[in-house]
Amino acid sequence: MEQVMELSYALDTFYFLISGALVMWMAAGFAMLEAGLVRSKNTTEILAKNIGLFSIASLMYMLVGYNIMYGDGINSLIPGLSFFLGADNATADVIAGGDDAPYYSNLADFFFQVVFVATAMSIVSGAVAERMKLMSFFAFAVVMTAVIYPVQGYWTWGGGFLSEIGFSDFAGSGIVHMAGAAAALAAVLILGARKGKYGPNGEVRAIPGANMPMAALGTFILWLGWFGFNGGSQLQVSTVENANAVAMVFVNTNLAAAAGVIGALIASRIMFGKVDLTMILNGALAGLVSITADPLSPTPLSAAAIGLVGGLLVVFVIIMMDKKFKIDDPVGAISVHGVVGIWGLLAVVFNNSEATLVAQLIGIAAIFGWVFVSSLIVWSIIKAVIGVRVTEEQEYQGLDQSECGMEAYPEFGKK
Amino acid sequence: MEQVMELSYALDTFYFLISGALVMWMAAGFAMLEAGLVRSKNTTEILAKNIGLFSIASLMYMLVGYNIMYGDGINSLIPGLSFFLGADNATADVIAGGDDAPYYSNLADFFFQVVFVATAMSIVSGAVAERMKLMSFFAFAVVMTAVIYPVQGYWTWGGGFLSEIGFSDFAGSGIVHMAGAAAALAAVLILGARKGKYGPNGEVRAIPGANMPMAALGTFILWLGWFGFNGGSQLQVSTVENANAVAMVFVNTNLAAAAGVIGALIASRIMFGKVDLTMILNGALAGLVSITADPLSPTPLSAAAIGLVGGLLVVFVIIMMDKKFKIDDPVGAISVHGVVGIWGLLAVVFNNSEATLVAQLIGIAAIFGWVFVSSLIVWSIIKAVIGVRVTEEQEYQGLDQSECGMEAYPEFGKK
Amino acid sequence: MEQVMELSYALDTFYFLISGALVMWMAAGFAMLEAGLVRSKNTTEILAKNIGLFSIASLMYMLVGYNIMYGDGINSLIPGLSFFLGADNATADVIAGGDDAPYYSNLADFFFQVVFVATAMSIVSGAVAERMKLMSFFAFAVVMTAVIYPVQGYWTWGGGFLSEIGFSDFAGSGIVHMAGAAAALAAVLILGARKGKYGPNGEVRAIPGANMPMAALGTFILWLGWFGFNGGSQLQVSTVENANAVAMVFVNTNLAAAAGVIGALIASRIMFGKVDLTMILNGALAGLVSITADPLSPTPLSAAAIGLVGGLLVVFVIIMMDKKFKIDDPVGAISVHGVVGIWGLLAVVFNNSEATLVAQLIGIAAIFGWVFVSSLIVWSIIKAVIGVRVTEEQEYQGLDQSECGMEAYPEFGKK
Amino acid sequence: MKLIVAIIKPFKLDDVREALHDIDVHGMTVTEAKGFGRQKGHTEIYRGAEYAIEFLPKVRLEIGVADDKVEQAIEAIGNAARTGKIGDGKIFVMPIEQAVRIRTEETGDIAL
Amino acid sequence: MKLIVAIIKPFKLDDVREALHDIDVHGMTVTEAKGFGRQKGHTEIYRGAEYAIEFLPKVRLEIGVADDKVEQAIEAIGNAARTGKIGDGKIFVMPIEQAVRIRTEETGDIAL
Amino acid sequence: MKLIVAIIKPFKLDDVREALHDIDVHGMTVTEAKGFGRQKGHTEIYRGAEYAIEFLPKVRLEIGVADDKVEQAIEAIGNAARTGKIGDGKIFVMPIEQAVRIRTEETGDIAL
Ligand SMILES: Nc1ncnc2c1ncn2[C@@H]1O[C@H](COP(=O)(O)OP(=O)(O)O)[C@@H](O)[C@H]1O
Ligand SMILES: Nc1ncnc2c1ncn2[C@@H]1O[C@H](COP(=O)(O)OP(=O)(O)O)[C@@H](O)[C@H]1O
Ligand SMILES: Nc1ncnc2c1ncn2[C@@H]1O[C@H](COP(=O)(O)OP(=O)(O)O)[C@@H](O)[C@H]1O
Repeated sequence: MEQVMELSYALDTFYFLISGALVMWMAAGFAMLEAGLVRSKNTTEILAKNIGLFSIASLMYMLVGYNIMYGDGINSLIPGLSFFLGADNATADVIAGGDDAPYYSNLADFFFQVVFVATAMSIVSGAVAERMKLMSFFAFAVVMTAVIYPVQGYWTWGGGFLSEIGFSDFAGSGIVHMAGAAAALAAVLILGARKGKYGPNGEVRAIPGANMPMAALGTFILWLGWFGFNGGSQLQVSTVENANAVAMVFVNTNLAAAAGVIGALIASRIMFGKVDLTMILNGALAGLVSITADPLSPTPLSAAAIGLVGGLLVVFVIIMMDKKFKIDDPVGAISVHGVVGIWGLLAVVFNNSEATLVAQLIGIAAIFGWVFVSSLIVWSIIKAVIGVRVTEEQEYQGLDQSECGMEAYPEFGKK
Repeated sequence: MEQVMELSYALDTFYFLISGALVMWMAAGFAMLEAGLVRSKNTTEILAKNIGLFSIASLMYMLVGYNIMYGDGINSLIPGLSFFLGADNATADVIAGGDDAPYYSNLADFFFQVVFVATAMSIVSGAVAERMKLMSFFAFAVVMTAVIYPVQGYWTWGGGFLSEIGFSDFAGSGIVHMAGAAAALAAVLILGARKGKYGPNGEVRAIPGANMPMAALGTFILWLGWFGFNGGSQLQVSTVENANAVAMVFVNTNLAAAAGVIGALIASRIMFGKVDLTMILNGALAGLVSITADPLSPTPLSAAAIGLVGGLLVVFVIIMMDKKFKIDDPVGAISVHGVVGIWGLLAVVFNNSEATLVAQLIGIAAIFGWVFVSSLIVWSIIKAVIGVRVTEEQEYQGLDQSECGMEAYPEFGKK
Repeated sequence: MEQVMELSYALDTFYFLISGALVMWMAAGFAMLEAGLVRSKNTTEILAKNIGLFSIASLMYMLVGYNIMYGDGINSLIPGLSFFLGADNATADVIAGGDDAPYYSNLADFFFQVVFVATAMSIVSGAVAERMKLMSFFAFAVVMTAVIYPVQGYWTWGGGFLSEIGFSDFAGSGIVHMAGAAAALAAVLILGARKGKYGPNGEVRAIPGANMPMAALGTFILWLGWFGFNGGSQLQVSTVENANAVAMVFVNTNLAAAAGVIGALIASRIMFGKVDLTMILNGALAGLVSITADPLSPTPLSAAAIGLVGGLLVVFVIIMMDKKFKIDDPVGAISVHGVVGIWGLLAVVFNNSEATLVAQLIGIAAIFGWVFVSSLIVWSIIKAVIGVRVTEEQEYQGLDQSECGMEAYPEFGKK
Repeated sequence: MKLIVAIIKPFKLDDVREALHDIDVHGMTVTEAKGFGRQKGHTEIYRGAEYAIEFLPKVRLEIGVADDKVEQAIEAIGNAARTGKIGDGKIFVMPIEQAVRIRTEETGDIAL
Repeated sequence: MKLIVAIIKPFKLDDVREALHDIDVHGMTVTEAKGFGRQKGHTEIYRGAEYAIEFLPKVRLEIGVADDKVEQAIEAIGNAARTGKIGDGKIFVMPIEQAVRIRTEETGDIAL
Repeated sequence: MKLIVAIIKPFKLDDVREALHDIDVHGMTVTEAKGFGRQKGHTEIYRGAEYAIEFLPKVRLEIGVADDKVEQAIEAIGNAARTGKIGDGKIFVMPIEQAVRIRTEETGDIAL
């Protein structure tokens, strides 16, 4: 019997670690997606930014963030700060059994959590591409991953007030994706559009990304990684019920992504008469973000429907952001993760009888409000102290030169 | 004891899901391989095609295909159609035990199956590259993944007549790979060669692919994904015997791929005096396809031998297809998955005493015949209704422009 | 009870196989990293080299290497050669239990080992890039993977004299990484620098790599694969203690890599005033190599410190190798895997009370000495018989033309 | 007829095209070029080794014009391409002895 | 000696080379170019924003020929490059005052 | 003023630039080109089909010089670019009727 409990603990730990590794892989996905969607002169910089932010997130979340998010909170709004990384569960406690017995390694939990905060941070990276100072971005990353993200994470996953009112966000459509998008929106408002993005009369100018295979690869990587993101968020696999749940999550995650592609494909085909690859890549991500708030309750058919709406929605939102609100977001991060994230959170109420519209709306408002406002303040401080934007000439020459002194494709001639 | 059965169920379900995720990753592999082997002017389109076909396959197989393939067949030839996706196994049934007790999640099974049909469809994609209308391809994908593939899948894996006569195809050298190749062959016959592929006197003209690192990356991805493809096809890992079997499958899969590389390397070195990278990439895939029909029975040494023959074979077959039969297959899909798939199916009889040559031949004929003929009909209908081929001018300008309105590498000049 | 032991066996086997698959994926990482860091005219060749070496390693290690490394040694220095690949553990032996009972599949063990030798060989590939004859490299790969690597592997992991004196190398900072670097150093000494690397007065000339996104992708792949490399080296996951250990290894591996990035970022920012992407990619790898010798004993904070030092160190060492020792290593393999590997081995003594500085130093000397000297001899023989270096004209034209007859990016014009 | 060869900064291409359009010169052929001159390049770094990127990206325009349009065209190009900063480029005027429109076999000014 | 500069459609390059070969003109230098003229470009789309690709890919040939070969060469190029559709391109003929074969230091017609 | 057009082997570019520098010619414009001539290309292979790469990579220099510098410049270019092997390239000299420095509107020799 004891061996069974050990085995169960081992399986759940292993499941966590593999899920976490898949989520870590999403960092590569964001890096490739963004490297494909910027111009070649800003490619080295965005790669450095992505690998740097993942590293900062890993370290800051260990040092501070995790302890805020899962520490002993002062109250349900204000988290505490407790240092507990290190000691893991004793075998005796595990085999003692009972409801409180740990059923997987704390460190595996930490590993799974740390890659989530990196995901949120990656979302910001794409939106501010091609014009932000690298060091300013890293400065924000430190605060975001140490404090801003963990505080709101505490509200739901750490047992704070959002969990108390029944806000439901399975794997983080809101806590991770919309939070990232809120920080990104604050950044773009402070930063402004890329030079040349809008004409003198406000007309939108296309700024095509340099490398579509990279962008597509990034999307495939994210799709794969999402099985860890959503699948691991069931938090346990070792019983029939949990195993079935994880399987359901995999199936629904895949179908929502597929339907998101089809949604964006249809929208782009109807609106432009062409199949806009970047839109269908965003469609896949929109499908994934949509279902992340609840990949478990819907039937596979409903999951596909939720993803389909996400994929349709994202095309319209991206165009609206661009044309109407003049929010210049080179990779569509704010639309994909923010607006579609909200859609995902609202869609929870269709399938999950325990979720309420009110709780979802409060959750959206609280998370968005907190992250947006605190980010706005942090960005403003950074702007005042070291500036956020490269000079016009540097922007024209490309950030690869000013920030990294290195070209991404030094040999390939320009058209 | 009950907890043990639950745990066993959980482990097998998890093993299925991870295997399925690896197979899903093969979709990225095909996308990268094909994006590397086409010219830059057709790259955006082939990426859109790959991500689109995976999505269509996921949705159609859920809606129709899976229910045909694993439904209650009308007889051993004609499958039925039963909608059963949704409810999963009850804990009580699992712990009841006995021979009929479910030992893993139905939804995990669905997930594992759905990525297989996408694989078959991906094979078609490469063969018709650089000249087919995107929407016509998608139309075919709907029929292929909803009906054509599932019907023959039912014959063996769904318990139809091929399984009754003892046709042996462990992970689908025939059911997946040769089936995909048969549909591809039908497509190419309807479609014709790319403009400029053959000179006025029938001489073959090289049309080099634009991006070798992408092609190599695609091959590595497929190699990795294949551990899920073959490894998951043991269908269970939770006993010593099964675990040993899965390990054997991993070892043999890896060795067959490695030997396929060496086979193609030797052939290309002898025939051309050079190491043709695209041939050794195809050699790796040929090794993998060869062993897929039975990665369990051979010893590691035999597995290497089977892969080696696959790798040698594929070089000759590709050249023959190209020069002799004038079948223009930009990525070699028909040779790699079709001809080498047949080799793999025949090689089963060397190592698996339960397999008979007759059964293998019947299986090959039945699968090939069904897929080829039905595909030919569907392609003909599509051709009549909306056409299959872009105009000559569109082909010259590239499909990226006509189908997607977007360039893959908008900044990189031409040599 | 028997079922529990079977399940435990299955879980450990599955854990091994997944870890091994992740390590196999590192082969793709090296291929992409190297393809990104060489010039475009040598890209096809380096891809062929990487896929070829992995294949050679897989086959030679099965045929010879594994049997040397884990066979019945003649004495603690000279390994034997026993052919035992094939038969796996019987269920009866597993469920018999006891200390000697096998707890995972032999074939899974082989699979996990075979990808390690490929890793060591990949390290050589990068260092000799852009000037070595492909066939000479393959000839060396045969000897390295069949004999040189396995002999020293036997000394520690096969139970030889280094294990007896207490040399401690958890996952192979020395046995895999430094060993690869030693062979690489021997190669570069025989081979010389690339033409044009050093000016007439010995000044260093930059030779920028052609494709930074590929290099970054390669690094992300390696980072992911390393979870298998280190995580699998715990060799068991099925108890609470082991599961905790594996989780600790994942956490520490990730933190060391992240800290390595930050270390290299700080060093490059201070020294060059810019964020040199290639240096921070090497920083990530340096962090990973540093922690590989012992990812289990350090606390997460110590792991980060070890990685940080690795990341700082690697920047200085690369520059010193380049400027002072005029060792032309296009990807920095000797610095990253060799010098930082030594750092990793020495750092073991800080956290692991069982390790002694003396044993570590003896291990370093023995492994380095053996691999370096035997490699030097083998390279010399190859040089005498078929030569190691392409002609000056071939080097100027690029190896893609002379070795593969094929361009990597045939369409993209030069700047 | 003259061939005007103008070397300009790449981001001025659209302005120059519009300026020429305004004086009814519609045809031209453009190639990417690298320029050396008084304007200095910048330094890049790669794995610790600094190196100078001495050449600067330029765009080379080639415009066949009738004799009576030459001055106007030079004027238009110069004004549109001028930033006043070093590296603005050059205009060279060379004689064309014959011009043919391939499609119609027309020759002379009408072929331009 | 004259320098013939021909702007043609890229897919006609091989035909033109063969036509020149037939009249014993073997040497030439080719550059990629973008052309503006009467022929119109196409529209692309990127994330919902349409944009015009106004330039068209062309190939620029530069051929030094002896005076007595000029007419023949113009003829050959024109015939080979003609599709009759708009955008076929131009041929310009310009004087060369001196020509040198670098390898041998030969000058004049023999250097071509 | 003359325009010197030199077609050379790409790896000789730096040598030629230095040689010109030594005679006080600092400005030039460079484009990538492909050359056809006596020098033969090489054969590549792709999936079993051989094909000839007939063009050879060359670099095309365009240098405006004052009349009295022409001979010196030809000399310098020739010496620096010469390897003695086939394919070294050509130098063409053509008349420039007018030259303008866009930045300053200077014309004539001073504009170069
Ligand atoms: N003598 C020349 N012949 C041909 N091109 C030249 C010459 N001098 C300059 N150029 C071109 O003009 C560009 C600008 O010249 P530069 O001397 O940098 O600035 P400016 O013309 O403003 O004095 C150079 O980059 C080069 O392309
Ligand atoms: N005045 C000109 N000077 C230089 N090149 C020109 C000129 N006019 C046209 N061209 C080149 O010739 C090409 C074809 O010209 P276009 O006007 O489109 O067609 P056509 O020559 O058939 O009338 C253009 O794309 C451009 O490259
Ligand atoms: N008639 C020509 N007109 C323009 N360029 C030429 C001509 N002949 C040769 N070239 C250029 O000069 C290069 C060298 O010429 P080639 O005949 O190969 O060698 P060489 O000049 O040593 O005899 C060619 O590749 C081409 O770029």
